Amino acid sequence: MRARLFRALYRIRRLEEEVARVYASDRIKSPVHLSIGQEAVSVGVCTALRPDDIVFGTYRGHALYLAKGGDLNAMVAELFGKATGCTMGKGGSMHLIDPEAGVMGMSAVVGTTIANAAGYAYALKLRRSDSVVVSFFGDGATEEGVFTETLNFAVLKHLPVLFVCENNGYAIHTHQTRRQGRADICAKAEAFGIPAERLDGNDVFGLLTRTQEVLKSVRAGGGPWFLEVSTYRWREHVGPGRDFQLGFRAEAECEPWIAADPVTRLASELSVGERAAIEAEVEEEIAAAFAFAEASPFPAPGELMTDIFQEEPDALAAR
Amino acid sequence: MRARLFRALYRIRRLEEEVARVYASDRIKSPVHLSIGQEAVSVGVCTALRPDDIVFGTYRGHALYLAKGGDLNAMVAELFGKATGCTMGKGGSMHLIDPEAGVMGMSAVVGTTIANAAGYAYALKLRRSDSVVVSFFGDGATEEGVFTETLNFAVLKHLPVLFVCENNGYAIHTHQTRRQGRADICAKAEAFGIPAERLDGNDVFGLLTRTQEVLKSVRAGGGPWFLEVSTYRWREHVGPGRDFQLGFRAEAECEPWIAADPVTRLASELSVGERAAIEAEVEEEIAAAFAFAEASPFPAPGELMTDIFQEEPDALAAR
Amino acid sequence: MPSPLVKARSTPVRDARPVAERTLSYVDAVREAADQEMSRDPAVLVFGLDVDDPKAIQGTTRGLLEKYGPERVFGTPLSEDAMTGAAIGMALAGLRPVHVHIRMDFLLLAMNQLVNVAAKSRYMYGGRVHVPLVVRSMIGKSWGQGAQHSQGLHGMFMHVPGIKVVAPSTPYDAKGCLAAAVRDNNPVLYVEHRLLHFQKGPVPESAYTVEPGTARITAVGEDVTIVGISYMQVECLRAAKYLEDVGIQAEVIDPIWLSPLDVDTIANSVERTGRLLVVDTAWTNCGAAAEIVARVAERLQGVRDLRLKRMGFAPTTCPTTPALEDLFYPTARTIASAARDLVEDGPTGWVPVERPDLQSIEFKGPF
Amino acid sequence: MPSPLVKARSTPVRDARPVAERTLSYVDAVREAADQEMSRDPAVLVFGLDVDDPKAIQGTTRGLLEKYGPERVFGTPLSEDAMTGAAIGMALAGLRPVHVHIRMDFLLLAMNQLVNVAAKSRYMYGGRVHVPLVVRSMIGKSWGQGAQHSQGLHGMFMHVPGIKVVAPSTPYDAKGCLAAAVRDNNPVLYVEHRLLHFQKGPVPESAYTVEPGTARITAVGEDVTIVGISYMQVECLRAAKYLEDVGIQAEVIDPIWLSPLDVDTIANSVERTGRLLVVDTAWTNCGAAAEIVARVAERLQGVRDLRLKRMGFAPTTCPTTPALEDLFYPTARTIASAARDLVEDGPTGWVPVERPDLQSIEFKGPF
Ligand SMILES: Cc1ncc(C[n+]2csc(CCOP(=O)(O)OP(=O)(O)O)c2C)c(N)n1
Ligand SMILES: Cc1ncc(C[n+]2csc(CCOP(=O)(O)OP(=O)(O)O)c2C)c(N)n1
Ligand SMILES: [Mg+2]
Ligand SMILES: [Mg+2]
Repeated sequence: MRARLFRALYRIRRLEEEVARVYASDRIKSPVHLSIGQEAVSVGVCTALRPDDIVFGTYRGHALYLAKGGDLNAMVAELFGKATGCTMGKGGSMHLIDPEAGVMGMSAVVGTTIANAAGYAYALKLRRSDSVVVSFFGDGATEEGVFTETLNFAVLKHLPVLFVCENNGYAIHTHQTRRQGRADICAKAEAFGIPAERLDGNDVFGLLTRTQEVLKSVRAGGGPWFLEVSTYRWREHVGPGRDFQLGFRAEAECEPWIAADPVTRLASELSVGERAAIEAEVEEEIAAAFAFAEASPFPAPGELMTDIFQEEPDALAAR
Repeated sequence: MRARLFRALYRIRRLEEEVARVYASDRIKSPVHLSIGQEAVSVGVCTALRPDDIVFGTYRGHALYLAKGGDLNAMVAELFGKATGCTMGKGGSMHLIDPEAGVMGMSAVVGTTIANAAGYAYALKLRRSDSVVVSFFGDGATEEGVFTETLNFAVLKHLPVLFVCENNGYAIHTHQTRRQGRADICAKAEAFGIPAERLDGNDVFGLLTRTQEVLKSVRAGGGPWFLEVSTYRWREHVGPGRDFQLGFRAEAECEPWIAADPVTRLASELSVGERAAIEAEVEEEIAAAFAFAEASPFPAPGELMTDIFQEEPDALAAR
Repeated sequence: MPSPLVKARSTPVRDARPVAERTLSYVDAVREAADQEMSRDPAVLVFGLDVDDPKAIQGTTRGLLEKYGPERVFGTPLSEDAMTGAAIGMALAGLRPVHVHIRMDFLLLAMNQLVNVAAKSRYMYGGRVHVPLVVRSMIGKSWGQGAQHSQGLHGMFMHVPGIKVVAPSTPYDAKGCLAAAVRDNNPVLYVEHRLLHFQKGPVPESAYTVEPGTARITAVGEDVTIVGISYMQVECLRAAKYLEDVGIQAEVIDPIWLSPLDVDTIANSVERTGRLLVVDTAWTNCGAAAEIVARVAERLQGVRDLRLKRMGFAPTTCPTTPALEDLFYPTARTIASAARDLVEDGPTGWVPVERPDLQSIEFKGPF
Repeated sequence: MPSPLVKARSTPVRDARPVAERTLSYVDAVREAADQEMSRDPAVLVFGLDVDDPKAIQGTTRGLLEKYGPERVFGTPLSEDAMTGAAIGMALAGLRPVHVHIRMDFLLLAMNQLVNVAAKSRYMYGGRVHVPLVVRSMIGKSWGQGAQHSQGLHGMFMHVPGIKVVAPSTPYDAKGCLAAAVRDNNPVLYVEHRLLHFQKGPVPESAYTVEPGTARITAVGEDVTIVGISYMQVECLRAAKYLEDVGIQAEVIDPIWLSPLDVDTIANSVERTGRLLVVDTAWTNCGAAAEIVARVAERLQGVRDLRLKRMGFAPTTCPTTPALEDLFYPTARTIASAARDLVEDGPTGWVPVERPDLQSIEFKGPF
């Protein structure tokens, strides 16, 4: 398991570092919201999931997409705007999807997928499936009305949904305490009738174990559950760089998070050989994905007017 | 105080009974959402207010409008669609307003005035006023996202606003427990950081006293406060009649509320003479208001296109 | 429907509805479509505020709860935003949700999910998902509905690619369009009108669909083309009778589906008549009426000199008092008057005297 | 701006802007207007997500916090619905809130308060209140903004009586219109465009207003009237240069205020040119372009035979890949091409070769 978790974490970290590196070349003509520093949340939770479980995320979704098994080539190609991208170049970094892997979408409008996740869970329940849905969102999203509206609906209908709030302390450049009169997100979930607990977003094992336990209840029809996971964003809100120079947060605030980085920690716990093998594999996979993306064609102009509706689109759109 | 409260309660009760009676004649061409049975909430709270305090309410706003001192003639004329109505016949029963009395509006869209109230409170705070705003809304309104969004903002900015949830157990024909996964509205307010308590909506003295106490803190800059007041609607959701025959609630559910009716209770606690004097006065006032409404003209056709914008309206609208 | 005075014409009338023996109200037609679709396809479910309450959305959802159970027919909390988002999630999971709103005004709380998510998902996910969602919503009218319970907002949705809009005006179309909307793999806004709920008309018993793509010519004429949207179709047909009295043959068209819109039928008619009056139950500014006038003007430029006019809500907020509310809406008589002015190419001052058989149905409260 | 080749004309150009020495960016013009209005009137306050953060909404709110303090300049929680409702409450209490949204797409979360409350309050309360609210919002473009960060939704607001809409395209108008909006006693939607933020132009130092009611003729010509909305005004002026190269004199008009709209200026121009091309940075269906075409067609019926065309977003969702995104928007070259086709009354197949001096400014990320 240690090796598996390291592999998953390292793969996301390196992928995003490559994205950041390539970014300067302007070949990724798309905003990127990196998860660097937050990977363990997606990896810890998703490692507890079955392939037929479903996740919904946010524009900061690279880690989630990969942790849930989304296709790497299709993701990098998407960032490059290529026809082989997971949305054919139409959605970009903020709208990754891989239905085969159970990644059912991400939104650039904060909060929206929380409700979509609950609706998906309703469908699972109606079909007597024992799959579950996990809804990932940030601390900022909990300020949107859709958050509490959805909590209420999920409890009312005992939906098989796990809410995971990735609390990185900030919405863009504004600290949680400057946005929330009471900065206790678990208390809010509990008030709506959902069992809620706060976990350490660097403790990937703890996240995995607790998710496994909690999902037993959710899968068995015990209704929704809520995890608030403390984590930290190392890079700027959007883009490849750092943002400490802006002055809204001190670099010192980040240091303990870097010190507790699970990627480094797990690396040090593996044998040198095991680690090297994984790293080499991952590097190769990533290099291949970038090569695949580079080599892929852009979508043909005609694609502008396809997939608007599910039927002959040109005819319809032309009306 | 007893006499004052009785007078306020009796006046609203009788006014609405008259509205119900006249309704069959179709002279009130407007939906009416009667407060009969719920008057004590408005009266208890508003009796604790100063004239320069502000209230916002809902389409079920007759009681609030009158309890806060809204003009009776202008209200009845409004229901009759007359030019002398409080909105010139443009808003009808669901949009009563009386800025001079601090009644700053009501909405037919559930939940909307909660946020408007908080904004008004922000303005008071900015101006260093010690007036307060009271926001009245139903149990159903707490399910709208605007509710928690507003609670958060009110706490964050320490706003001088008192939230009063008139919990009559139903939204139209649906019981609270069928709409709320956890039917504890106070818990939700508390989770957002607002002190909250549940009060008996038939105990008009209790409401008055508690509001007075609570407002001391709110006026002094202590931030928002929340009261959930249990009450019961005797009549149908909209219209003059009863709705027990629909089968969604038993008449027996209403009986204890009628038995504890503060209008009857207070009446019995007054001397016969005092009571008779008040009743006569009120009856006269109401009769006069209906006569005023009947005698008033309808707005002139040209009024259709005035007051869209604050400036020469026809010119603008015509563009 | 075609008047006996109508002039001979070669173009065939598109109206090819099967003649049905049975007469049904609009309400029952909606209810029957929902029933038939739910029984045909277990993925269909109906929910929204109060769909399962004793009034059953004017009866349009009556009996569904008993027949299909509370998992497929349920009332919701007052949470339009999240419930719309949930509906989208259901649709992504392969269900076919029908989300019901008793007033179109409340859609303003659901715009983010409808416009930012439902309409865009298929495209922005590169065709890998689809959102077979139906949103039923009703336009209120008369009897003091007022500012916030009277809006026709279909124009806002016509503005947005990726969502279809339909506004059937007859029981026949109400049933067929709802079935078509439910079977459509794309989000569809289904617009009802409170006054149409009272309409009665022939409705076949078996299931059928009325698909996008074909407007219906509901009265044949050569003098002026009148397009009536939703409830205004009823008023336009009445207007056509008033016009007959003064020898004007109006061609009346019901677009039925507003997005995608069948411009061909309208433009072909206007090419013959040279005159177009579009009457909507909504504001005209940037509305369906603007779009139809613009399309026809674009289409027929250089082909024929046109006379054009739009009617709709007065460009103001809807007042409650009947003294003003009556002036807020077009009526058969004001429509007839405007149509005649188009035909005579200038203001005639003519407004027909009200005929008792052509009076508007009055809605009586409470709601 | 007027080309030396322009034909003599009698109607005076409406452009009577005072010549200002100072050049300012659009960003600084917006910032200066806010600053001057806040200093003039203590009732003015500016808030919205991130207005007080280090990036200060591209700099448009820079320095305001320091100068006016956190009570009058503040960032908000992520709660567009309630914050809009709160803004209305502030306005009802006599403040003059300016509520800022970094993307217009997010207004879809605030539609209920904007349309059901802000736009209607004055009327439905019989004129007893007014709502002096300004909503600033930005249209994103290019560089993969994508489906949910690129919408121009001003058409939805133009549909609704009771709210004004303004979309200034120059630094001069950005400043004057924001001042006018702040002083207006009615709700105003103020539309910015991310690409306009980079524009520079003359801006007087002292405060002034650019009021509704007068569109601006930004290039004079006799052959075709081109109306360019918001950022498309820039592309239209470039198109006019391409057209000059082939001897076509385009009259370019910037409506500035979209609601209320100055149809007179546009219709008068079209009456001369006989040709109208409306270019919007939004979808055309039921949008500002539909409205302008419909108004002009109505206005000039029987007066003059017209050639009409609308351009705007392709009728689809905005894709992120540059391969498709480039096709989604009108450009100077496609506008010129369409204008020429109107003038020559048929497809010429002409698209000008790109001139380096007329290239679009490219936006470089991150956002
Ligand atoms: C509804 C909405 N409002 C505002 C924005 C602009 N915005 C983009 S990301 C963001 C911050 C979100 O913070 P959080 O939910 O904590 O997620 P994080 O970025 O920290 O992962 C904001 C305000 C948006 N995208 N959507
Ligand atoms: C946003 C919105 N959704 C739905 C409705 C329809 N509706 C009108 S009143 C009502 C029930 C409101 O219940 P509650 O808040 O408890 O107030 P009460 O009527 O009990 O006083 C509903 C659902 C509405 N007016 N507004
Ligand atoms: Mg965050
Ligand atoms: Mg209630």
